[in-house]
Parts: sequence; structure tokens; C-alpha cells
Amino acid sequence: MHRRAITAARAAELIPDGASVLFGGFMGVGTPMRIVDALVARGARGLTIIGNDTARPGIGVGRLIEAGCVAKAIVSHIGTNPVTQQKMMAGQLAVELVPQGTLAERIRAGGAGLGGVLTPTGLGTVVAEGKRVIEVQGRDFVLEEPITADVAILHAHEADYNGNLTYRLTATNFNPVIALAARSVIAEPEEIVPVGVIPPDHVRTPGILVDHLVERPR
Amino acid sequence: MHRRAITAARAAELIPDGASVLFGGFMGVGTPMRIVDALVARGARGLTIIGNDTARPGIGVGRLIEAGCVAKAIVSHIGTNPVTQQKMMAGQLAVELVPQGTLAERIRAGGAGLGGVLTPTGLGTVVAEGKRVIEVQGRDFVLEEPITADVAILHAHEADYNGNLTYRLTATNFNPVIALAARSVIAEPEEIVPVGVIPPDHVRTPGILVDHLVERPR
Amino acid sequence: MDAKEIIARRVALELRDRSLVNLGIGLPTLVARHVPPEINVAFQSENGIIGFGAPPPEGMEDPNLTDAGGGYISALPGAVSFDSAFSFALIRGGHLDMTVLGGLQVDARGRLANWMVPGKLVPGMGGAMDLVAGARRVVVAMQHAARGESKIVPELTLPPTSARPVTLVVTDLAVLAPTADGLVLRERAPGISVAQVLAATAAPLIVEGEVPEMQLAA
Amino acid sequence: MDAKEIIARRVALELRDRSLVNLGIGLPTLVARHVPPEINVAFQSENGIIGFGAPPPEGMEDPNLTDAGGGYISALPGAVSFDSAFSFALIRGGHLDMTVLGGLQVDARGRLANWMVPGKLVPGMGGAMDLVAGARRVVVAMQHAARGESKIVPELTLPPTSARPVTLVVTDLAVLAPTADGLVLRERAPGISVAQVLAATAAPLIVEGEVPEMQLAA
Repeated sequence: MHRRAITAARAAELIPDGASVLFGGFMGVGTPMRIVDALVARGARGLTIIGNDTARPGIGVGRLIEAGCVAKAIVSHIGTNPVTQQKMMAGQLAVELVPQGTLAERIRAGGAGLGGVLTPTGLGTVVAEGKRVIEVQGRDFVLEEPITADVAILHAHEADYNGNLTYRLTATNFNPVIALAARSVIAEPEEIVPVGVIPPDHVRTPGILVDHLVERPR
Repeated sequence: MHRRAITAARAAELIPDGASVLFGGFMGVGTPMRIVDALVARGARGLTIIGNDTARPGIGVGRLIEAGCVAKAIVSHIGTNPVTQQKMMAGQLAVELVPQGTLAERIRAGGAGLGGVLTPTGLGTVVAEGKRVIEVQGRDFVLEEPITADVAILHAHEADYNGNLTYRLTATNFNPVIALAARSVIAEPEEIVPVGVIPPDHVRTPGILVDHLVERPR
Repeated sequence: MDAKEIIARRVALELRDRSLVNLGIGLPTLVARHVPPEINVAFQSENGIIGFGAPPPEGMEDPNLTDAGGGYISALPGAVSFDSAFSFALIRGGHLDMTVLGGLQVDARGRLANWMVPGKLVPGMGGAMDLVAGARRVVVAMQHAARGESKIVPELTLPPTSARPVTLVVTDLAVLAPTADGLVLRERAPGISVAQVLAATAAPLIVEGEVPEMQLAA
Repeated sequence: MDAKEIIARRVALELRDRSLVNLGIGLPTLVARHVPPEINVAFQSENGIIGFGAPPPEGMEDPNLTDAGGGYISALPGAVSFDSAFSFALIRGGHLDMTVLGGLQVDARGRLANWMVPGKLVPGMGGAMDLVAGARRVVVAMQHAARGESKIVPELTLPPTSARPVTLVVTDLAVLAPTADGLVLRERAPGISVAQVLAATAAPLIVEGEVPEMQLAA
């Protein structure tokens, strides 16, 4: 099931204003920067972005925040980006903080057809406020609801033209899990190779989950 | 953190009678057969085995069933092993059937510190009887409890002497997930290579989860 | 053409281009032989592979590359292998476009029973409960009757596989579609009259206008 | 020796042979410089790697190989990379032997606050809530006081990171162990008297017999 790669500009057109967008990356490492820059270039507005953090100014999705593309960020950490803090304080950006492991697991649950996550994380904190606490085998767990989104934007290492993806070292992070949880999945690989080149055991995301591949710059 | 490989006979000594044992394998493919045979040889008794299926007579954990090592099997399928059926009907073997995806996810939950699994699988069937049904976002889910065990016995493709493991094609199946969910993890690789030989991205189970490696036959 | 051949050829016409499909063991496996040439389908075997092909030549089998029945398979270009937790994340998460399953009974509400006959045979559900709960389309491929008794019944007498109604039932006599009002007779097998279908069916069927004859794939 | 150096060297003595350890960003990172030579420790960075080392020489960095702060690292022989869901399966599932985290406050019940100051600073919890909930041992490494005020308080005035008490608190003045009865003063820093510790601590401390002076790693 071959598909042709598209330009980053075309990818940005496929992400409408107001969309919810799962993004890969940890402090900008493993974030699909060509797609991010194309979203800034097309002047995207009102996005809800969901991922680990807002990186630093000028880095990763930090660029989306600065350019005013983002209405809401659902992330685990904003401490390294003063622009996020300023926009939040100024009421220009809504921020919802989710513990990192809970965020990964809620996205996985959304993608795996599970009804949520039962985690000890957040018990006795503001994170558990208003949520159901369920006892299992004598221990308490917070019920965290699944997360899905309109679009997922992934950074990958290698792709083949089937859309099969590999990831590289710590650029892996949230990319494999978000591939399961969006109605449209757009991957930005560092390299695209012919189908059959990547051994079946090395693929981390099967191409059947990937809707679009972004080509390398010419 | 190097460790020396042990013999299969030694591995079998580390699995006491009456232990709960998570095993890898699907119709015997990806089951650690040297450990299985050593358990039969030492005359293990009263084991609770937890894994996908009981394979066929003479194949995979089928050998444990025939040899009378098993008191209880928690599996998704026994249809291909008439010995399992006979022993169950004769009251010599307890069988608990769990849907395959639910089984994998309950083991993962046990290994990942989660309080259980919320799944639509089994709703309206005997599988859901006596279990809590929880509504999330307007849909019903069965609450399935996490599974952990005393020991996990894994089949792997390559190991290094740190215990880092890779798996091969459909011999992967339950092996990665059971590595997370047992107090003692024993892996039987097809090959053991020096530390540093397996690329970090190719390892599927980190050695810190693996307590013992079984050596190849001399 | 025998009954199984009719069923397999009719089910093959349900395959959609660029879709991910799972075929149950037994009769459903025959569908793979009749994929229309213009259709591109990826097959997932729930033991952990997408993109497998026919068994390799004798002597070239890999013991680590098998289907859910334990039979040898080959890997097509672009194949991907994964563990059981991921396999069922795909299935439960709605990423599988279609599953074709065998059946013991289907009732007027479209519910399937296919995993046990109390007191007689307890093969277990394997992956069937997850498949019926999670696949976007669930097609039952089974003979219309067994030992002279209709397998299409007013109400299941065997334990259900899921509360969720299946999408379509294809037998050697008819194609039936479960609806909110009951089972609709969509098509009749070549040379079979509506009266013959009705006579062979224990459940009430809804007949609307002319009932066309089945088309069959080559 | 400055305050941070004392803390890092004392925490280093908490490292156990053959253990998996996570170090938080900032002060805790310094602990890695003082691992006792006879101790074998694997470090996990929560962004997805076990077995990383010091930054590579300038110009040899890999943008896909970074720590949780986004800084360049190297991979030691036997390193393993993985995604965020797996990273937190390890953390939440009790596979992480120890985490060392910075703190804003610890109270008499041993509860930690380290992720926000309402109205002033909202960095977010990142992985901290999962780490405190899941690691087998949680060691807080922080200065005893900030801007002249004790950070060891009777009751948290900042939002807690977890309901679970930490294992040990190491400051530049003392080592404190939370117990069911309250905080026990285990050790005092070199040249610091018990009276000086008590005077600098807002929370009540339990003093049992002689309080030894801290040992410090090289």
C-alpha cells in the first residue's frame, strides 16, 4: 500500500484551524519541525496541542506557541518556556498539566480502545480532583480518561513508502503512542526507503496507522 | 551489569513447585523449550501457568500439561490440545479462560503499576460476570484486574550479557509484556552476544528486567 | 462449488482497498485465496504480524514465523511484526478494518456465539472476543446449518462472544445483515430461492423487495 | 565544599549495586559524578533511555540523543532506548530502584512538593508525580532552606506531588527519614550540630540518641 510523500506545506493544509493535534517530542527532540514550521507559515490558529512539553522559545512546538497558533496546550511541563508562562498568565493560552506517565498512558488507552487508565499517580494531589478513585486489590487508583485527537504529527527516523516507521534513540518518546490515537496521522521521517528495506522486527509503527508521509526537503 | 548464563536445569530449580509462571509463546512458537523440558525433567508440580494457549500435545507448554506439572492454566485458548481438555474434564487441571487481548493487557497493567484494564471486550458475556462495569465518556467497559506472577519464562532471539533482549517475528508475542510482570524473569535466548553489540534501538526488553539468562546447549 | 468455496468467494467481495483485515482460523482463511486483483489488502495475524504470505517452500520455513494456527508463513515486502499487546491495541482500538470469523450461532439480534459448547467443547475464545468488540466490521463466515439444524437462531442458546452485533453474516445459502429491526436477507446463494433460505433458517428474516443473487469473487 | 556538593556526595552513598536509578534535572544530576567505584548503577532518563553517559566531544553530538533536560548525552555499551509509555511502565511498575528529585518543600509526613508555586511559577510536574508514585525509593535532594526559610515544614503549603511519603531527604544540613511518627533526624552535615539542624528546621524532628555525622562519597 504505497503512498506518495507530500510536502510539509501540504501537511499543514491538512491540519485545520481549531484541530486537536498530538505531537511527538521531548524538549523539541523528536518533534517534526518541517510540519511545525509549515503550520507557522500558513498562520494556523486555535490549535489544541497535546504532547510532553512546550520545549524552549524557538525550539520544537515552542515555535507554534510564539506564533500564536495555539489556543490550548495539554502537556506535562512548561517550565522551560517562559513564553508559554507569559501567554498563560495573560490569558492568551490555556494550559492543562498532566503527569508525564499518565499522559503517555491516556493517549495509549485512546489508541488501544481502552476506557481509561487506572493509575496511582496523582493520588492526593490536585491532579485527582474531580476524578473517580477506584479500589482494586486493596489499593486506590485514579481513573484517567483516554485521549484521542484529530491529527497526530510524528517525527520518525526511517520510513518506507508503506508508511512503516522506525525511531531513533531519545527522539522516540511520544511518537509511537500518538500514532495510535489520531484520526489522521502525518509522519515526518528523516529518510524514506523502498518498501521491503526495513526488517519487520525493526518497524515500531506499522504503515497501516500512517495516513501521510512528509517528503525530505529537495 | 553482566551476569553469567545458567543452565536450563538450574533455571528449573529456581521455579519452585506451586509457583505462578508467566510464559511466552503462541501455539508453542516463542516458548522457551529448554526451560520447559527442564521443568518436566525435574518433575515440577502444582504450577499455575499463564500465557496465550496450551499449544498441542508435545508442543510448547503442552509438555508441562502432559507431564502433570500444571495445576492451573490461565490462557485464552485450549482448543488445539485435547490433553488439556481431558485433564480439565477429569478435574486434574483448572482452566481459566481470558480473552487474548485482555490477557496481554492485564499482564501489561500488572507490570506497569496500573490498577487494571478498562476494556469493551467481554461485555455481555460470561467473561464480565461478577466484574465491575464502569462507564467512561458514555461507553461501558469491564474492569479487568492486573496480573503478576512469581516467575516469567521468556524465549528471546538475541541477548547480551546485560540481559538486553531482542525478539524475532511472531516468536515475540507475549514475551515482551511478561518481562515486566514477574518477580523473577528468566530468559532463554537463541544467541548471547557481548554487551554493546545490539543497537539501543533494537532492544525490546532492557536487561534491568531480566534476572537470569539460560545458556545455549553446549 | 462446495459450501465453503461459495462463502469464501462471497466474503472476498467485502474486502475494501487499502484495508487491514484479520481472517480467523479455518473457513475464513480461505478468503485470502480470492482477493480481487484490483484490491490491496494487508492481512494481520493476531499473533503479531501484518503483511504475511503463503507458506515458504518446504525446508525454507522459519520456526519463528507462523500464523495464529501455528502454521508456517512468509513475510511479504513491508511486513511488520509486533507483540501481543500491540496486536490487540490495533484490534481493540479500531485500527482493524475487518475481521472474518467462523461461527456456531448467530441470533436475530446479530449476536455471535463461536467459542464454546457448554458440557461438550471448550476451545476458548482466543482473540475472538477482542475481534468482535474492536474490529470496524465483523463478518461471520459459516455454513447455514450444522447437522441439519439452522445456525441462524432466534436467540443464542450458546454463550455469546460479544454483546455487539456483527456487521454481516455470509453462509452457503445467504447473506444476512443484522439491523435494529432484525436480520435482513440481503442476498441468496446461486440457485437458492428466498423460500429455501427461509425454510432453512430458524430465526425470522426480514425480506425487502427483490433479493438478488450473490456475486462471487473469482 | 558547597551545599550542592555535600548533598550530591551524600546521596551517592544511597546508590545500590546493580540498581536502576533516575536523577532529576538540576541538583540531582550532580549525583552521577560521585558513584562509588565498586557500585554498578544504570541510569534511566525518563525521556527514553537506560545506560547513557557524559556528553560526547563537541561536534560529535547526536540531536536524537539527549537527556530529559534536552542536553546531549552519549550511549554506553548495553544502552537501551524506548518510548515514553514504556519508560513510565518501568517507573510506575516498580522497576526503578531509586529516583533522586529536587524539592520545594517536604513536610512532617514526608510528603514532597516540587512542581508549582501558585500564582508565581507553574513549571508543571513533568515526570515527578509518576516517579514519586512508582519508584521503590524516593530520595529528595535539596537545600535545607531557601531565602532564609526552612523547606522542611510541619505541613505543606505548596501543592503536593504525591500522597506517598518519600524515602529519604538529604539536605546540606541533615539526612531526614520520614516515619509513621514523623521526621527522624538520621545524620547531620559535617561540622553541623543537632541544635543547628533543629534551629534551621520548621517541622518537628525526632532525635533518637547520638546523631552521627554524614559520610560523603568521594
